[in-house]
Amino acid sequence: MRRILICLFLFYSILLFSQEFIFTAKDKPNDDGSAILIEWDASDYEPDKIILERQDTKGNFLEIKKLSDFLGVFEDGNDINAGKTYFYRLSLYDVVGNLISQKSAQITAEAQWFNTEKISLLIMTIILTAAIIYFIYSARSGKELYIRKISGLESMEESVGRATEMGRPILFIPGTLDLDDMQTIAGLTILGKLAQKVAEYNTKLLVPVCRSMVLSTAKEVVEEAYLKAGNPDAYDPDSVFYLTDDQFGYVAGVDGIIVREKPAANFFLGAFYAESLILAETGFASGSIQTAGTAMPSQLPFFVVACDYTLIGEELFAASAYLSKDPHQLGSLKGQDLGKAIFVIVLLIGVILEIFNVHILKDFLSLH
Amino acid sequence: MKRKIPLIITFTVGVLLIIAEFIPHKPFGTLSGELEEWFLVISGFAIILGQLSLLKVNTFKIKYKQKDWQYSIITLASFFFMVGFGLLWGTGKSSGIFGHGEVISAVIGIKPFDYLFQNVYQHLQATMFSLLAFFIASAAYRAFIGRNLESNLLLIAAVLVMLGNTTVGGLLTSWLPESLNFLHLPKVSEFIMTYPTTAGQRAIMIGAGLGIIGSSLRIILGIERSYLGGE
Amino acid sequence: MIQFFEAFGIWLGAFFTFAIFSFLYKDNPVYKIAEQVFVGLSAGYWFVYTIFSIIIPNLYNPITQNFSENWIKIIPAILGVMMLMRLIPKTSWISRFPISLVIGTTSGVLFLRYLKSDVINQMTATMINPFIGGSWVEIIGKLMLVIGTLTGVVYFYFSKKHEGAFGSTARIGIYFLMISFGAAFGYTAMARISLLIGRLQFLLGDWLKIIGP
Amino acid sequence: MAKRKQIDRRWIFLLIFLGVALPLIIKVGLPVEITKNVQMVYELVENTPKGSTVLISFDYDPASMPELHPMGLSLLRHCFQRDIKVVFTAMWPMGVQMAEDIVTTLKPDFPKKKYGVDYINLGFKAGGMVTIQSIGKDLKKIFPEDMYGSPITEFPIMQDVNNYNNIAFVFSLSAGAPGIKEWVQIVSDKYNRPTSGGCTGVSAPAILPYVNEQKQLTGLLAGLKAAAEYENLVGKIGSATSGMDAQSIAHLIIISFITIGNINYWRKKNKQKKDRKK
Repeated sequence: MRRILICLFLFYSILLFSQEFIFTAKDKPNDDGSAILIEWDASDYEPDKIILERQDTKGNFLEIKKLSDFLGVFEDGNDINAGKTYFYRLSLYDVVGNLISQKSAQITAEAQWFNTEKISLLIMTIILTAAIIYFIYSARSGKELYIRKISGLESMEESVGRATEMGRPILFIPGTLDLDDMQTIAGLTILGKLAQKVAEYNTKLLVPVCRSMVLSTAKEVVEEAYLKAGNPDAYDPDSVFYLTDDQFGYVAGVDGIIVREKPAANFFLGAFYAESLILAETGFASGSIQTAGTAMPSQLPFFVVACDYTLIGEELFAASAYLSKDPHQLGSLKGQDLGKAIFVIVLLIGVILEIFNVHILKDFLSLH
Repeated sequence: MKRKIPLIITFTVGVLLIIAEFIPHKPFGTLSGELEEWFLVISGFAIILGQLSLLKVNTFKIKYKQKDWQYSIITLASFFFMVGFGLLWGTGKSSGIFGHGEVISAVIGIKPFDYLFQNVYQHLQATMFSLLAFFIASAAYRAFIGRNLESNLLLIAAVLVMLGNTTVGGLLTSWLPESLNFLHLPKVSEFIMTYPTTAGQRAIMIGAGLGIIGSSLRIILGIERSYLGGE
Repeated sequence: MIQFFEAFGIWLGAFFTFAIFSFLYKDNPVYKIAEQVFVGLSAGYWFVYTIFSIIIPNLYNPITQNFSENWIKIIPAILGVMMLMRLIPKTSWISRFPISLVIGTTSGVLFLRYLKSDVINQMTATMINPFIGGSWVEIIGKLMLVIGTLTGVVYFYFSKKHEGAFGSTARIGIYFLMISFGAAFGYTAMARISLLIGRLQFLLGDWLKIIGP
Repeated sequence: MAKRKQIDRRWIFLLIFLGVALPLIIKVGLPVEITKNVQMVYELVENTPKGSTVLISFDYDPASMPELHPMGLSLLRHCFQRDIKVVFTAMWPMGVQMAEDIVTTLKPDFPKKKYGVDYINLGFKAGGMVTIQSIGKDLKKIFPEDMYGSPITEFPIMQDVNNYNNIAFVFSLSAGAPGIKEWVQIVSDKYNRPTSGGCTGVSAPAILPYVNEQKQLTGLLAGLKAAAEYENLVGKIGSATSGMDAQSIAHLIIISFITIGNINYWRKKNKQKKDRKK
């Protein structure tokens, strides 16, 4: 044993003194087997040119990269397939172009079944999913769940009543993003509830949309609401209509509608960008009661300033639970609240650990 | 069947994508990218639906001479001009049905579609966007009234940041000695933006993030199904 | 001729700029014209854009040029056609299939994306030691950052009445939200006024040629 | 819920319109406070000996013109005033036109400045970081020709310029990547030559940390405000100053309206109090 160690020691000291350079090829971890990591260190040689080559199917070495640094890591992701073995060669040249040294390496690319870097994300996913599902089931079994008042929603009844009294329509905008945004879906859910009230009072509803997929969904939602309210004949299919996909083109159109139709109440519920303030200010000038809600942090200030009622961030998503008092929705909300509680506790622990210069928790959570 | 199958599709796809996040192995790793591209194509088809709705509403108005029906002619004309030019002679480097329309480009300088885009569409867009400069002023005048602690905080933060952004704001407090430098208006505005504002925005992001997570889960589990509409 | 069309283009731009600005005074026929032109043109623009930038490169080209590798793209094409079934009332329910696929994809993707970037990342970004480095101003700032984030999250807690100590914490949260709304509003003013400056530079420079570059 | 009696908001609109338009037409030149970072850039140019050569890289496109173009104009004016020779490069393809445009604008003020002697435009090179690094080894290998295709050895200005050692300082007008960050990492960190630059207001927070005690960046022009300050230092007021004036005036108008609104509110409240006492 000792002999081997001495041999190894000698071997390594020879390596050190004989200006050896390091060249290794490794499978890239946590990927689908489509990349190889090449590591090299030729700083002892200070070569003028470093060429990395890979053997092709015919056995020829082809240059894949001129490396400009003496040491580093290069990721070869060009035409690498899982399960195949690749041969690499690294050659060092001096200023005149003579080969100083050369090394080769061999490696098989592999695909992994689990990305170990995402373990913290997985844990959070499981905790949140479990919490939400648990509370949904416990709500279903009849457990009473409390939900605090959402002041932004008190306007709904008032708005519909006012519109009916004045004989003016109600305008609803489900945001300016497509159906692939949760805020749009949250907006449409609220639209369902609102349309039901509108149908009961027999008031006119206007829903201009700027995405065609939202158009078809909004139509179904409104139609169903009229059906539920027992007033299907009052449903006007043209009350939901498309203007244009263009952000400001849409705003120009909606502004025109607001000015001409003078809706008694405007609802802006969904995802909004810069158009938020244009809509809200035009609506104000027409004397409408305005309710807005969005989860876009950058647009909330404008809604808060220019509208009568605002659903801030998560309140938009909580709104449908609040309106329907449906145990499933309330349960899910309770699960989200547990998420917040966990957040507050973990964050506090994290800050305390950081104060004592312990970084484990932060590092673990920043992995993914 | 009309409702069950869509719910099953949503459930399967949603769960699959969440699991796929943790599996780099093929075909899971590239799944979400592929599906998002599908979404793009589907929405491409869907856009036709929107256009047809637009055409329907406007022809209806013209046909029955509804209020302001003349304007609908303008809408339809603009729409057909843009689509016609685009499809016939293309835009930028893409060619249309009749190729690149070099003859027309030689007269007006660029392709007709691009001409309308640059000289009409872009100006309309930029002007509509710039209305915000006016509305920000009117909204500020109306709403920034110090009624209670909350509205005072709103008001003070806004005014301090606005002052800090101007050349005048810097001059107002430039006489302050070095030891009170932190009260210099641009510094104050920077402080507000970096700390309390970030905190507020973060709280909103976290809340909204959890809201989105909850909604996604409800949709995947089939609890939230308003997007499917009626029976 | 080209020069004429160039100049004409600038006049067109100026006309539509004023047409939109006129809305600030009151609704009028010129604005109505501009509005309808805008709606029509932009709808047309997006239609053409969709064809040239989505349907051709993401569907038509892959399928016609290399079918064996891209045959899978037939599926979204079929789903797209299903979407159009909505036009006929009897078959309109078929469009639920593509919609459910879109919503399923969205839910799965968003679940993770928001968990990662809006929840976990914001949490780690707030895990700071407020007491190291910098002046006392910075220490106060960092403390505000931590406290503001925590209390702000408490405000969004729905399943408990906001009263007592819990209520006061939520109150502090609202104060932070208000400061952040005010500051963001004030900060955005600069960018919005820049937009107006840009418009006026077009009117005064390119059109009237009163001001130089 | 009664809406309080308020000023017709169209007056506000009119004032904002005038407040932005007039400073653009009539150059007001509101007093500008020179900040430390801008002063540092100014002094960098001031302390560069006459006749030395500097490199200015145009790493932006028309989208960022309002902010970066005035910086380029003032900087080049400053260099020409001090008889400093200037080499232009571009890490963004459109940057070449930006440089050309600035030279054309300045030409009437400096009729004696000759291409190839006092300044030269080497054009665009792709590669970002790698290109910047290679200039440090041999500039002439990276740019064998100027943007018009003439060999650069022909020009007197390039005679003694081989790498960063022959350049007094490097200045990047940057709207993103590749840009100022890459220049700092190579020219300042690796070759230890003075580096400075200008960036857009949006990207400033990410760049500002480089202005530190190690002088990774010797000063920084950040956004329209800094451009206005530099115009003031050089003594030629331009579009940045008038833009900034328009900004300041519009902001002040908004703030005055907020004040009026609050005064009205307090007055009314006091009156109500008095009425109640009666």
